[in-house]
Amino acid sequence: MGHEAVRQPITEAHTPQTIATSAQPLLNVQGLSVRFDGAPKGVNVVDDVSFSVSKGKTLCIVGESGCGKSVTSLALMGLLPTPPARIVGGSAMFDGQDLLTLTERERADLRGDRMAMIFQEPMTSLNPAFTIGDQIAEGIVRHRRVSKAEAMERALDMLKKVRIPAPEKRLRAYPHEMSGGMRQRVMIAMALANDPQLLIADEPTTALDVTIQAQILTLIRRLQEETGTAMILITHDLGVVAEVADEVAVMYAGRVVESGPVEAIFEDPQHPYTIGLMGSVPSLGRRQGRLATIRGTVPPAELMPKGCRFTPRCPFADTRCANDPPPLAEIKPGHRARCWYAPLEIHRGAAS
Amino acid sequence: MLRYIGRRILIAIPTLIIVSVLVFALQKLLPGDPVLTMAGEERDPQVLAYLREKYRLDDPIPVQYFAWISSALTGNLGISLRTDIPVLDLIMSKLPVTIELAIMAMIVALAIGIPTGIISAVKKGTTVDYTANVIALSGLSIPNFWLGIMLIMLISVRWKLLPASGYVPPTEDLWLNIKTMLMPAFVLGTGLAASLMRHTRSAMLGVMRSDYIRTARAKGLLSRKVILKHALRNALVPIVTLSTLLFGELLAGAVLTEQIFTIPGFGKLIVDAVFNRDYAVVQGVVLCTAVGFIFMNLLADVLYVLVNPRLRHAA
Amino acid sequence: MSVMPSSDIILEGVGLKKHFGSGGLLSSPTVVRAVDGVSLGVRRGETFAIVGESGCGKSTLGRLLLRLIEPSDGDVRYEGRSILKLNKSELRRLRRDLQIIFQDPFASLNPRMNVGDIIAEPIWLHDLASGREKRERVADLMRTVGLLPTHADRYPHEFSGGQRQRIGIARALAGDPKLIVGDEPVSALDVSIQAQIINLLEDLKDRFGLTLVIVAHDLAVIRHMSDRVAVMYLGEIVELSETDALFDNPLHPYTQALLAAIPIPSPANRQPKALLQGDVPSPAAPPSGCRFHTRCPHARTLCKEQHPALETAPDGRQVACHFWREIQGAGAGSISAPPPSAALAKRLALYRTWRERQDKPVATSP
Amino acid sequence: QTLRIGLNEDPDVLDPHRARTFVGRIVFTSLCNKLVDITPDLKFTPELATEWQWSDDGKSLTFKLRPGVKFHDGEPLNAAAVKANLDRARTLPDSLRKSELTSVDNVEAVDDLTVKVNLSRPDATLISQLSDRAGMILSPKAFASADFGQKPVCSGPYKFVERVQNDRIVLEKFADYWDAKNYNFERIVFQPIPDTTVRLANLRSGNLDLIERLAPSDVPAAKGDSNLVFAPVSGIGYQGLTINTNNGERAKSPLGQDKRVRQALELSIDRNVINEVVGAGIYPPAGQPFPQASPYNNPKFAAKGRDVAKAKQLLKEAGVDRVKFELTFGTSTTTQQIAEIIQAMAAETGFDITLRPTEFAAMQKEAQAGNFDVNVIGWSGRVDPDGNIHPFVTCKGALNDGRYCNAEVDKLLNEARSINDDAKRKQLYDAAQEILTQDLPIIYTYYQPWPFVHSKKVQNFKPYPDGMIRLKGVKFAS
Amino acid sequence: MTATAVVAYEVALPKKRSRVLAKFLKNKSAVLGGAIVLFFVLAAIIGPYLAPFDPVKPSFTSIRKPPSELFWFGTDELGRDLLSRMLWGARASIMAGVVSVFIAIVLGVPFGLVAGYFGGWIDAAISRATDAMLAIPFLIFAIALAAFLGPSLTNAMIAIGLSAMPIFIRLTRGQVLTVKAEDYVEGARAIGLPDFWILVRYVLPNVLPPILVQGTLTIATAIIAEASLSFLGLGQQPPNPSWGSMLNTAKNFMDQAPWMSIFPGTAIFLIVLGFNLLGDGLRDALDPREQ
Ligand SMILES: Nc1ncnc2c1ncn2[C@@H]1O[C@H](COP(=O)(O)OP(=O)(O)OP(=O)(O)O)[C@@H](O)[C@H]1O
Ligand SMILES: Nc1ncnc2c1ncn2[C@@H]1O[C@H](COP(=O)(O)OP(=O)(O)OP(=O)(O)O)[C@@H](O)[C@H]1O
Ligand SMILES: [Mg+2]
Ligand SMILES: [Mg+2]
Ligand code: NI
Repeated sequence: MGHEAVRQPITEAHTPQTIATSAQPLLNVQGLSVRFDGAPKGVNVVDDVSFSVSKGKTLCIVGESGCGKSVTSLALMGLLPTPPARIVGGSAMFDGQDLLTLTERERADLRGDRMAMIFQEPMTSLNPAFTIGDQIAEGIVRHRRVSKAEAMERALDMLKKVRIPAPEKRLRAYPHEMSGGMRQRVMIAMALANDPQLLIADEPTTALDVTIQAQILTLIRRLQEETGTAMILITHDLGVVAEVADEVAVMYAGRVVESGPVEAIFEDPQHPYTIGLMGSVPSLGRRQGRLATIRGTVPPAELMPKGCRFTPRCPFADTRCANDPPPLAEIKPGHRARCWYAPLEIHRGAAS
Repeated sequence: MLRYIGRRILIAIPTLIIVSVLVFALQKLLPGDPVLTMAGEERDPQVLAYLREKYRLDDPIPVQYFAWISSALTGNLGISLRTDIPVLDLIMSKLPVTIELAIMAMIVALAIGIPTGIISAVKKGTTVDYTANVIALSGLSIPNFWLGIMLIMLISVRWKLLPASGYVPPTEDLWLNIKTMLMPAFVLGTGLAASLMRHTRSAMLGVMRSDYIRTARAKGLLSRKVILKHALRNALVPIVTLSTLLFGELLAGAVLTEQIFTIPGFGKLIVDAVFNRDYAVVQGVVLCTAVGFIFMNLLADVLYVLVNPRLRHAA
Repeated sequence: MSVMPSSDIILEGVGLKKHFGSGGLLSSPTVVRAVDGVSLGVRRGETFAIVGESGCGKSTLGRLLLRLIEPSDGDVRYEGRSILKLNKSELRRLRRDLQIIFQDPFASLNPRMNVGDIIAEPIWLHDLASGREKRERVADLMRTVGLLPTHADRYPHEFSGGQRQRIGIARALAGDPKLIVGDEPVSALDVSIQAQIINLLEDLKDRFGLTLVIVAHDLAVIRHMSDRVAVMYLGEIVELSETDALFDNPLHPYTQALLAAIPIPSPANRQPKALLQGDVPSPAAPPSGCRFHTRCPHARTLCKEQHPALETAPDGRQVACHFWREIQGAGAGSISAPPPSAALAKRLALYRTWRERQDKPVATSP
Repeated sequence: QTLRIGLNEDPDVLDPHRARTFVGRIVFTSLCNKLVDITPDLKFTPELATEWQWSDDGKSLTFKLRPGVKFHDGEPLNAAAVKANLDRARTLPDSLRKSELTSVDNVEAVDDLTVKVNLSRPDATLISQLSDRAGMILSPKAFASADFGQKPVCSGPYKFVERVQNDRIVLEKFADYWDAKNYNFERIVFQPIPDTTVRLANLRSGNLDLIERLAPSDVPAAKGDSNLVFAPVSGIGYQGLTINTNNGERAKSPLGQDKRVRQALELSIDRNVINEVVGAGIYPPAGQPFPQASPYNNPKFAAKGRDVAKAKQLLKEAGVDRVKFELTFGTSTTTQQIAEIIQAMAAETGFDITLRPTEFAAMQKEAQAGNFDVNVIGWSGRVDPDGNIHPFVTCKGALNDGRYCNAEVDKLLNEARSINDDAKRKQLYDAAQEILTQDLPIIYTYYQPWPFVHSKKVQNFKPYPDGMIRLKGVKFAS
Repeated sequence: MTATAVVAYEVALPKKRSRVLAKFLKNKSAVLGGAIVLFFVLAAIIGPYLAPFDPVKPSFTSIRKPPSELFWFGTDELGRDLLSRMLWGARASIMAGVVSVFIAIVLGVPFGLVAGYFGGWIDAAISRATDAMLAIPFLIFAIALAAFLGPSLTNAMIAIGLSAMPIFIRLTRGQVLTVKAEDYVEGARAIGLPDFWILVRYVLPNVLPPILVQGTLTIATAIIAEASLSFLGLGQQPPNPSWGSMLNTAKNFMDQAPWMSIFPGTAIFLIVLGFNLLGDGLRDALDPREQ
């Protein structure tokens, strides 16, 4: 069968490396900082972001809109619009290579091959002018030495894999002929076509209805289990995080404010922002009074405090917070929080 | 699709009626007396009266209009007051010239406009962008009649490279035909290139911002392919539409260029007819160009659908 | 239609239908049955929620209830009177009483009017006040929704999404309405901002005795805010019930599936789910019989053939399913909302205390 | 061998009896023979008629026709054909030649080659009329058909091949022409190119061999090009200012009512400046309607020089301080320059002129309706003096837009057109001019030249004062 | 929740009223365009006072003199100073552009508003008429109108304005259709605002920016059109100059007096370029999607 020929080299090519590195994280991002031209001095849109993902694991990045989730992932993929965006610091070790120092050509070779990405908007992320089959096969032809026909064969397999009904027909369909959920499946098929080691999914379900969202999440999770792909899932829905994450990084205004295993984050949140976030989500159980809210909004770049960026919205903040940025300190093994006063009940337990 | 075209054609009918009324009214409003123009230097009163009678110029204007429109509907567009040639024959003999000029001008415009548009979109904000912009805009801002004469002076008179003006039918001498059309096509084309360039640029910019371009890049495709395949293909939709519309305008709009290069096309025909008060010709030709324009509009819409799979498959 | 005594009903839709004839630019014209025979009654002072998947006709229903679009069929009654036959001045009066808040805070404010003018417009239009008095009212409204009156001369683009939503709310309040329809008023907002707006809406409702009709697709929000819920599927109401009853024991299989699909924000309680298969069919070509039968796990032949009517269950709930009695309980308990962990509860309490303490010295209202 | 000729505009219908344009006459010159032709010094010379004879009472004119002449369709040209032509010219409803042949009462074919034209009154202008379109003889067989105007059949040295409106008119040598040996080109192509700069450019780039009516602004360029020959000739036409003296309300102005004011205007104008600045030296000043080459030209009435003091004096006598009027002229660059110059010069003596360029078609109608103060007009000129003066200043003159009316002038001019004695006629014209130069219904400005330019290889080309292109003997240098 | 808390830090927010201006100023080519236009507008306003010579009085002693210290731009065929004529002509040419576009907008926009907003048969009637006007070639339309009205600069402006009007009707209508579907228009209806006020306060301000942009572009077209009408004798009337009419005369002297066409030609080129750049810049500055 056609796909055998395609898949053979893929596994061969990747197996030695994956085995060699499986002990360490597949991707290790340290101190990533991104600046946009014209932003006030010292205010990076992404500032000193560190996290890591291991093979077969899922890292969720959560945070408010505009906190830099997409910019972070685009920086890793090398898809940031430069200018105005500029990576000003940090490293991202992917399988022994620093993604941030690769040449444009090397990055392009990596993209869609060993790392792939799914975007938020299934409705607009597919090119309306080409058929689904063309668009999937294109990525395969780009990275594998296969003919167009073989690539189409592989594309068909992928469509089957993402459970698209009548895949033969869909291969020749145009994006507009499909619903949002179907398109998102196509996006997933496209991303996974070359068996990437790392999949970055930027809010893959935000635009979808709950029932469809559940379908897609289940699908992603199953595929991940099958292939052992590492995944970075970006979302702002804590429910989704709780369902799929192994590790969580909570971002606020361009910084990771808390990171750790998913249980730790949900059961033992340390950063005031994480706590406020949890309090803001209405419960599905019987109503329990008003929601606890985080006041105000993220300050605009020109008013960003020097210290902890959450200061203006934080009930616990004081002048120290405003002036000195707290480090991402380890509270428990693997659980870090960027707060001077974590754990709160110890530092802020008593009324001041 | 057929239904759609049918409906569009139905819509065009009232438009054409308005065009005919408008043209008729417009030239009735023109000062001057066609008969005086026709009667020549001597202005023999007997002849004046006879001509007035013959062309029913003393009838009430609505009567004149209906007389004209009803014979036009039977395919008889009348006879040129100036040369006795049936207007339909005139149209038939000028149409190929006009179409040829329009096509060549369009080729020039596309050849200049699209590449510069793409380059300046891709290099947005750089010197290349500004330069491409200024070059394309210069085509728009130099009046055609002036550029035409400049070219004739330089290329024909000084360097003797191309014939200064005139028209040779391609059936007679294809090479000469192309040589004579080169300059007028260039003059007309540069004027259109600017608008094509600008539209290409903004279409490309719009498309380059879109999510599917990011998707294409995420697949690892190289910039060249992303631009020329994914972006251009989508930017082409508005460009194709615009091109057909511009072409429609060209069919009648080449007035001054035809004048300068003495190309016997529609533009020159209409202008001469207006100045000679050759009513039948003005009416017939403008009606014909209006039909052409409307047809081009229709074609633009159809092409829009055809190059746009989203709509094509809905059909 | 409603089981409640009609004196209690402030706004009522009777057999509402809205069919959009999508002109069929290229193909033969298709009729989208956006709303197809909906009857409901909104009680005075309650929060009434409408949920459903995208495209099921929620927004259309909301607009029909306000007569922002004309129904193809059916009637809307406000305070017992049909609003479809009002004359100009009556309609204007109605426009004061019934207001709407839109989903998209970026598209729903005129970008070229300053905030003061936006909020003042209903006041000016309905001649409620002028001059100084008007300005004071505007300032009041802005304070009410948590905006600084000094920002009255700014333009919408200078505000964040949450603030714009507040502007929209202030404007809706300006005419002293009796009822506000919120068309997904918090869907576009971040969780933290969403919570602020939810609290604000609740406060305002209490303070002004408003009736709220909330269109939403986030079931958690609905559970938190609403008293009664109507679940829509493809232009029809499939279930209408008290909120708690609905969440505790959804009757209609669609409601059950909807609840099952909600991700539970508790990693400790991960569990495999019975997922609904397939996509929502197009409202232009709805399935025969029960519109849900194509995706329903309990579907039988009858479902394909016969359209179920909205029946009233003994406890007053309404449901449109042939077999609701048999599948009762199939979705019960699908939502297991575990209590927050001890650590989280503790810290949340701490957070609340500190927040209140911090706000107190400068707190004005509410 | 093809001769390419650049024309100033596209001719109208190619039927000499119905045609009106000047360029049309140029085409007819090669296409159609007429009874009589003229010489460069405006004498009549045989063409189709070998000789002609006036009766003593001046009321009949007998032509002897050239034997053996054929029309392009092979029909013989005989007395019957001539009669048919003259009858057609007089009776065709839209014949523009009627007014030229009003004096003709009937035409007789005396024998196969003799035609007798009987007049209702003596008419001195008749020969000159017959030396132009009125005397052109078309094939009677062809003019019976309705589309003669599109496919003219005559008896000239060249026959009609095709016409593409606005593009070209192609003629081909007529092998059976009676004088065929004197015509050297196989084909003649007339190309209308309205823009004079472009017309010259075509000549310079070798696309054309001969062009007519070079714009004065291009004269230096033409002269400066060593491959070209500049061949101007002073024409029989003129340019002038028609003043509304008697046509409706607009005539009731100092300028229209008081000849002193008109004289002052004339004295304000320096015709030499017009000649030099606009005319590049080919616009000789004119003070009378008869060209220098004409025997009727009287040096006594030569153009007056500019005299500001006298002009001011005349205005003072007329009791006016400043005179306002509107100067209407056709839209052409040259005319506009002249108008601007006149405006500037007249301003110094006390005239406030508003300029009003008007499109030609509109101007004609306004002129007839008396809706003007002063018009700039041009007249292409006729060989007979009558054609240059009678229609313009007699009370009922068809071209008398200003409706100038003076019984004395009418009497003199009517008499002059009815006698055949040249000396007698000259006296009458002088007498009329005596009055007209005082009354000044028309201020002549310059004689219209016919500046031809041709390439060096064209030989033996001789420009005629009537502006026609006669190709007899013209050839390419071998 | 409290008001002050929510907005505590916003008091310090800088005013961003001039965002459009700032964005515009950042756009180099737009600023260049603006500067060119400003320069010529200034020249048109104060130029006549600076003109060293009378622009209409011929001087037979200095005919077609090349640029010199006395005549910076040389003289024309009647010995008039070109610089002075250019300065006077600026007024005519810029007026021809601005006034005709003003006419086109003032007439076209209301039609477009009504057609787009009310739809139905009004829309059908206006749209068909617009199509018909568009189907008649622009220049032919302008020529016929100008010939009817009589040749003068004012009439040329009217003719150009009327001929350009259908573009604005169409553009406005299209814009209205998009704006009409916006939530905020529905919101205005929800508070009971009458159609008239919706048109004036909601629709008009939001359709105006693209129309203004189209306006600046059409100004360029109109200046060229005036030049073309001048070419046919239907524009600015002698002896008063406009760049178009100067260029038209100058083309007869291209060989002998190239300066006669170079200066007005360059001026037309620059102002058209200026307006185009300005229009592009405005579009970018007014478009929130552009950064
Ligand atoms: N091209 C750009 N130019 C300037 N600023 C940008 C650009 N792209 C993003 N930003 C800014 O960077 C910040 C982070 O954006 P990002 O898209 O990463 O947010 P996000 O966390 O993905 O938000 P969302 O949940 O809305 O997708 C935002 O404040 C945004 O305004
Ligand atoms: N003006 C309109 N013309 C044609 N079809 C329309 C129109 N408005 C809505 N529809 C169609 O009616 C159906 C219901 O639309 P509606 O906006 O009410 O859905 P909704 O439940 O609010 O969806 P969402 O959650 O996406 O807002 C959809 O299929 C939509 O395409
Ligand atoms: Mg994002
Ligand atoms: Mg909706
Ligand atoms: Ni296979």
